[in-house]
Amino acid sequence: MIVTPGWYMALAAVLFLIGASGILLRRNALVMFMSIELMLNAVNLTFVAAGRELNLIDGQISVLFVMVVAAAEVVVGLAIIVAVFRRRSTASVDELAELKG
Amino acid sequence: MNLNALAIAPEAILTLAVVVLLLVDVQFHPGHRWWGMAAGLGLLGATTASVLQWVDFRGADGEAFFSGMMLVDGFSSFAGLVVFPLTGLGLMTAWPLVRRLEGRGAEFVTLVLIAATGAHLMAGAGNLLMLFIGLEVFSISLYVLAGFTRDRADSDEAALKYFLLGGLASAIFLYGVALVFAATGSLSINGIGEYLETTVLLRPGILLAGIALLVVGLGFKVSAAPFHVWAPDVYQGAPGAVTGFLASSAKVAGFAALARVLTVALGARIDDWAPAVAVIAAVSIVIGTLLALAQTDLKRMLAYSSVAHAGFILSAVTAGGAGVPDMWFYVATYAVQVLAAFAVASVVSGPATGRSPLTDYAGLSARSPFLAAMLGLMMLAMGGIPVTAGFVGKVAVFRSAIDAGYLWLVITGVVATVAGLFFYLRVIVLMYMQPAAEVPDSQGARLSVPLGVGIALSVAALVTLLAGLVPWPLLEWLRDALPL
Amino acid sequence: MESLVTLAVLLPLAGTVLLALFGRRLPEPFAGVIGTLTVAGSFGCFVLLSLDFFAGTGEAVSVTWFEWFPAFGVDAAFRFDQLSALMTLVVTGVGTLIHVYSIGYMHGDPRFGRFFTYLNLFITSMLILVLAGNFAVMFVGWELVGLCSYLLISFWFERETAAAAGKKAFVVNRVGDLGFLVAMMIVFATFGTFEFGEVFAAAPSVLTTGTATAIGLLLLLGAAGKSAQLPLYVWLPDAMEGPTPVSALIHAATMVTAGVYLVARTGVIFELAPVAAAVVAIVGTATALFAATIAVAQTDIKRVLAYSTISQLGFMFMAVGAAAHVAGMFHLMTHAFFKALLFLGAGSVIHGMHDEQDMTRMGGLARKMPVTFATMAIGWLAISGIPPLAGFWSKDEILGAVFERGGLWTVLWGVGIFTALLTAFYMTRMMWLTFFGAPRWADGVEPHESPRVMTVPLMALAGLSIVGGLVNTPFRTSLEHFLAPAFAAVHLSHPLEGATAWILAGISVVAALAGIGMAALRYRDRIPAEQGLGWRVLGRGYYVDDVYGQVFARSGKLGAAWLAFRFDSRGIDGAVEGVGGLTRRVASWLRPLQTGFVRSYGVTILLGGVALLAWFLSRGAL
Amino acid sequence: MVELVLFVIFGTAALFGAVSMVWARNPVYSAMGLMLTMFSVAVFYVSNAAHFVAVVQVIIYAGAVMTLFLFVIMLIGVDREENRREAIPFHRPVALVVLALFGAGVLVAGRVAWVTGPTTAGEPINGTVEVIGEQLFRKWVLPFEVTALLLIIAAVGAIGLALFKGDREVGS
Amino acid sequence: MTDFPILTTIILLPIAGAILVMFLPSRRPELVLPVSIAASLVTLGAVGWLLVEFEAGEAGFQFVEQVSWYSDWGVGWHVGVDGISLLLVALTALLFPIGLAASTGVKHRVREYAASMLFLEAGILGVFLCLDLLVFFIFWEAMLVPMYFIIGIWGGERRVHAAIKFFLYTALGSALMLSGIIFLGLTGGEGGPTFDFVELLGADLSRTTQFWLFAAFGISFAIKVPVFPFHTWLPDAHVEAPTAGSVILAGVLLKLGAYGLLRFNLTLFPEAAVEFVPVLAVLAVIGIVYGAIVAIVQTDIKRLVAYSSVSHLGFVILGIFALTSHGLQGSVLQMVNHGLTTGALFLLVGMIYERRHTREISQFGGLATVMPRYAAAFLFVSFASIGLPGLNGFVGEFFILIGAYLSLPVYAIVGASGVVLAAVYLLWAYQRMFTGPIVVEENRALTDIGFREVAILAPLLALILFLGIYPKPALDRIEPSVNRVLERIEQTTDYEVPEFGTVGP
Repeated sequence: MIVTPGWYMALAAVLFLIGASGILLRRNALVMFMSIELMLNAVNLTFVAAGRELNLIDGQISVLFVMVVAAAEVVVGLAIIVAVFRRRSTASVDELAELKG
Repeated sequence: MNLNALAIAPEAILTLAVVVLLLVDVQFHPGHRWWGMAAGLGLLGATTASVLQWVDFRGADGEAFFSGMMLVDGFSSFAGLVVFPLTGLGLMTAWPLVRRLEGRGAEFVTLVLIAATGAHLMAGAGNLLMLFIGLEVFSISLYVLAGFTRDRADSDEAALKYFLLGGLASAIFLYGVALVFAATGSLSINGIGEYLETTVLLRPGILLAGIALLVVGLGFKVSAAPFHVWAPDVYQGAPGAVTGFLASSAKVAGFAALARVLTVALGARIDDWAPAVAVIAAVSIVIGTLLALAQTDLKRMLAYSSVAHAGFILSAVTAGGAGVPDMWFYVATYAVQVLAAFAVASVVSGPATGRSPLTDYAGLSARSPFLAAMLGLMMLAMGGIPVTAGFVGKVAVFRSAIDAGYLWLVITGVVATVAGLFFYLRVIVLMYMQPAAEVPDSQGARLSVPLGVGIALSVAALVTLLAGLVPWPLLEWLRDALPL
Repeated sequence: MESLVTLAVLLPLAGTVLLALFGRRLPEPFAGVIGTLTVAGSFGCFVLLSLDFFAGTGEAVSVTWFEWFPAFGVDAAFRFDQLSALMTLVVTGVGTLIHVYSIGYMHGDPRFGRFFTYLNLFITSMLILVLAGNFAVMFVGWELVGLCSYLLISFWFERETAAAAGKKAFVVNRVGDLGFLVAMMIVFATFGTFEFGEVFAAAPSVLTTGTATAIGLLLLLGAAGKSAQLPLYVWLPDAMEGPTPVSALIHAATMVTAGVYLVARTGVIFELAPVAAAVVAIVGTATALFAATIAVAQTDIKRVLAYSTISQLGFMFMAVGAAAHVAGMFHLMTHAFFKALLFLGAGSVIHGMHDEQDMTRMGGLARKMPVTFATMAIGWLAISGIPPLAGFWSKDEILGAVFERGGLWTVLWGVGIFTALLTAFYMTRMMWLTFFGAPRWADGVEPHESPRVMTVPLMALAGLSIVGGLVNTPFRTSLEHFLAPAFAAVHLSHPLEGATAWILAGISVVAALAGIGMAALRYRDRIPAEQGLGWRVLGRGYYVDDVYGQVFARSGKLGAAWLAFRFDSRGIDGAVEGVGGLTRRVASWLRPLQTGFVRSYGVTILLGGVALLAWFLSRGAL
Repeated sequence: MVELVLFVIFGTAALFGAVSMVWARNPVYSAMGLMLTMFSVAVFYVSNAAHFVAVVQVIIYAGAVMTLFLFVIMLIGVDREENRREAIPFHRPVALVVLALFGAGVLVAGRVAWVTGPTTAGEPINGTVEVIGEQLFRKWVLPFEVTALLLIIAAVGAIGLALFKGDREVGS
Repeated sequence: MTDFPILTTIILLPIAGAILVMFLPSRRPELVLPVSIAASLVTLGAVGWLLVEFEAGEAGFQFVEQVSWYSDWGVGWHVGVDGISLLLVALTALLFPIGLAASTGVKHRVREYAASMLFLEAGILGVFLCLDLLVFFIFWEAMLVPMYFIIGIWGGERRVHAAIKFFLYTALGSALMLSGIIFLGLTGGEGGPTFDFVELLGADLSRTTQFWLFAAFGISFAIKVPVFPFHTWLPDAHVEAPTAGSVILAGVLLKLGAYGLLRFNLTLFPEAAVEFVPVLAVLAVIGIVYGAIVAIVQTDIKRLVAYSSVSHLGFVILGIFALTSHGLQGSVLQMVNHGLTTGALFLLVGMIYERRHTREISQFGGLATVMPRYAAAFLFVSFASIGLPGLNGFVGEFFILIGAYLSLPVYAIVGASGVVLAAVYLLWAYQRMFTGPIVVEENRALTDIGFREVAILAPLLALILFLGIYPKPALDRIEPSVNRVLERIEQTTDYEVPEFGTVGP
């Protein structure tokens, strides 16, 4: 039984889903943020697997760029979270629901 | 590999400006005048570069540079012509805030410039990954800007929400890219387009899923319903001086990317996505209008109205490539209007504060006739009253939609326009027909208009009226701004 | 000739304009003098114009001023023929006398000038009416006289009653005019023209009986409005609120006879519609009897005369309905004389009694104001139909003509005779209550004879009432010859000759005498208390006014109020406002969806994603 | 055969890590779970001939990024556990349904074929440093340069957000 | 016929005036009204020149100017005047100086007021003169803004509500029309899209297309007129608007709707027009009777006049959809007449309002004793509005009713009853306001109208009398154009103007 890239992509899809569920269900900003990272990882896996099937290196290149982007995002995101924490001393987004309606 | 300095001149110039600005600032702390000068020169240069690109590459037959990463054509150069001056106006209106930020002012200006760069990258990207990077450059700087003032809780709430939801959206978008890549074996927009033109996919499942996710990601950027949820909170929470730039540039960049991806890369699939886009447009128009009716805060109201406008613009996109000029007309003029409206808000409610209750605007015509007139004009323009650019824009997009056979969408649009008039008029009523005395806690003192805001508003008013009275030359140029 | 007609019309008009501009500044008598002279002038013109008609020679004169409604081929055109001649002479003649009289009667009124302005405007309008060469122009005069009657009835507008009466008169007239208007629609639709000449020429060939009947009945409606016939008579009694000269001129002599003139003028059409003609006659007869009975029970001297006018107009309708146009016009003329005389006399009485109109407070005035008494007596005998006075001849000719038609018309004749008796009765009653018996004046009232300027016209009219009848007696039918050309197209019905004629005449004379006798006996020495139910019913005019008031005025207003304040503002406007409210309510329902929680936003976004996935996958991946 | 075993083992690990990340009450456990997933993904990279990427994955993600995360977690405090009562009515069921539909959508889309693009000829790709590097500095040079901007943003943004001194309107 | 662009000049003159007013020194407010009046008088002069130069008996458009703006859209500047629009243009140009002269009551923000009035004038003139549908719509919609401000800023107590109601209601109608116009412009032209009215006459539209387009245009115009169920914005707007506002609103704005129906619906969608005749005839007749009945019981004189407008405009609509030459002539003339009479009525109401600051009829009574000139003028205008022969009101109604009888006899007869009701509500109002003894003490001190007010009224009264006695000049100019409309309908549909008459023309 041979593992086709399809398997990886399906797995990636599931991972992506779990990541999304983290955002939809958790309310700790950090965890939600990690979920985003997880989703990006799932996408990366998709890229690589697809690239292998297509026999294109672009898939792997993309992963590198995504990683850079993710890194930058992490920095900014954590900065924001820290800023929030500094004022409210909490990382739960439920405290941040004043703007609505 | 076709290297051409002009191809990335705008980005290069702006980046240079950013670097120089930062280095000099770190060394000598020259203060906000220097920031202004550097930013001004950078934007001027970028604009000039875009003008040159426009002159050389106007018309659909653009050229691809950096192995297809950057496309330079009428489309991208026009985007530059819109984005960079817009950024300039945005900075002008934000200047009072910049001065109050003191130390962090340099960072603020830097981020605005980088965001502008990212916006233009989105418009010019010839490769989905490039597009993604530009999108992130643009978004991440906006995340920061949204949370830049720390004197109020709203600001960082806005930032965090924008960041988390933005992250979700870009992840979805990226997944879409990956799926399209898997489905077509290419990341280059033109490449994908050609592939889809030439080959008939027997099993288009992945491609279609990818398109769906791409639309989600881009719909989020242009704040089309139901992906608009972030907009009201972020617009209201972000500092008054930032919101204008945020709202306007996001529309321009987002629609540039959207139009290019849909019409070039997925042009062959128009029958698949056009109906979906039409539905999104209708939903955005209705939701945006209805919810704007219920608002009591100007910035929040404008946020919802911007959702409705996203819907109007999308109805031009339903016509595919044919609709792009009309889309551009609407986007460009609307961006100016929304910037100006938020500029007024930033003066009346304060550049750093987020909330701007409508009661602040009661009797504004007495406290500052200029601001009242400007805001009134913008309201009429957004309401689509003739003699303003808003009317021509509406006619333009409705033309495209009817051309594409979406009469029902147009009828929804016109009816919603009338309902929308209600809240635009309400602002005018407050400003002109209700003396400030009637309303509590509206300080009767005359407002002084900062110079930058004054200039920005005058320019915006000029554009709005000119584009409303004699739109014809502009429309003729726009015919050359096709992405194909 | 043409210029003379124009001049005759323009003279009173000039007077109107002149007085309208300077009336307020002119010292009192001059305004009246100007008015009188202009009218007298136009009377002169008409006399000159009529001379060769008298001679039997002479053609109808047509004058066209200018194109009025090109699309209808309607010009501002006048046509002066024998019929118009008679009318214009009556109008301007009687008009002149009443002008003179008014100079005295309106003495000291703050709006003296204004009064003569209106009076002249009325003469002008009346001339337009009777000279009109087509329906449209006639309609102009028709409405303008209505306007003047409105203005003059409510001349003393400080009095609520006067103002109300004026409005009532105009509105009720309008109802009639509606008939006229619709009749004109049909006329134009069928003939494509309004010109009398063309219409009447084409009528026999074009008009079906049905159309003719329709036109006839509609015209009758108009005529009934203007001439106060059933059921539209209600405005005339109230019209007595106006100054007495007005009552004499407009509401006795001229305007109210316009209806008769209209029927006579359009005789050709009525000839083609026997039903319509019969209806005219029946309405006339009924009105005559109806009004006469009411007149019996009135105590206000002017109201007696008002109802008597209605009744006499009924006679005229009877005549024209029976196609006895000459008789109708004849009675119109004589009635103009003696009724104007009676009104002016009544005016003189009222003037002398310090504006007292209630006959129960008069009596024994014969001695105090002899001239008035003498002249009014003549009028009284004339209207009662005592030969050889004017009234006898004309009324007798009408009854004769009706009787001659035979068949059911005889019934009408009978009613006519009875009405004649009643007429004699109530007129006598009026004379007795006013002039004979013991004085019952309110204290401080010093009756006195009126000035000459008022009595002279009385005498003149008295003279006319005596001799006026002689123009058309069974022995010398000169009026008939005079009018013959005008009625060339109509088959006139003539009163019969010989024995029957004499018998009929006898019967009517007997009836008249009987009436006079009964009244004389009843009121010789004392006034019976007329308080019985019958008297009250008659006194209130069968409560018709009250019923109209309830039905039209009151319930109408209620209905309108419901329509305006419930249906319109609640119903229609409510719906309009409701749409706006609903939209806002829906909006406020949607707001909670924006919870402010990031994760629910995430759900929304993902939901959108799911929807898109569903759509796209449905496009080929399933 | 080897690949199958690897796929099964590390697939399970990845899923377990992901789920535990979402599930864990304590952020630290979440971080650990995420790290596990990332390692597993790195393994998949290797088995998909993306050696360099795998290395980077381990170094940057599992190394730098997760360290950063842990650092912030510590800064904010581990003890604070979020309460799991859901404030928004019907949120969880709706969310789960939407997620299920979403996943179903993607999986259905790919059920017949995950990759429909044309397979380019030539020997199978091998993500060595040389290959990647050559590509990166030839075809992808522009994006590569643009990433510099991202780093500027990161630096400037962090300063802008974190710098508290010299701020007139601190407080509230 | 000279080639001087007179029509463009006429449209631009008020705008120039408005700009001039805006730049007047703000410390010299007393200059504002004179300058604005002067500006509108210059416009009037230009229109007068137009009246003189106009070829009577010409059916087609005259003084045509045509410039293409943007060929891709087929939009351009195309203006022209024919018998239908000529008199309405003249009416507009006449009423504005009068309205401005009557605006001395306006005390605050006079500059903005005068400017809005002049912009409004430009907008209205543009609507009447433009033959490019898109440009027509631009003027049509833009015109709302100054009117909105005039009601909303210088209006009465509930002005804001009235202003917004007016704006939204009319905007809703025009929104539908806009989609209709764009659709027509894209589908109608042979060679690519065009919004040119004259070219669009050549468009061959399917029956259903015509039906929907007629509805889209029709509702917009019906709201403006207003036709029966859409009329409720009118009383509110009138009651709240300042005097000049009401004068313009009733005098000109309402005509735009009827004009649009006549100019566009009848000519562009003839088949649908013929189909729609029963609907609109019924609504028109309902409007005539309903408006009159509702007017009877109004307690606010301005509301009363407003509802009377509903009734009178009902006549206009009836005449239009009678589809006979007489009816159409009558309608156009009736528009002018109604503009004159109702304009005058609102001026008069404004005069008494300035003195007593109330419009409640019950607050008056016996005014004729203290204000004879005023009473006379009021009565004169009332009778003109009642339709007394010799005054203008009669001519229009006469044409309409008889014209309508030729094609829709029943409707004509029912409609004619409006003539009676008009007498009822106006004379009753006059009776309550002017006759009887003076009951309210404030009224004793009232001063009669002075020279200025007489001067303001004089031109209107003169025209009322002139058009009543000698309407020929007006009719001669109207007739050819309306006949052409009819001819077009007869050519393009199987409708035929009913035959009538055996003797006449």
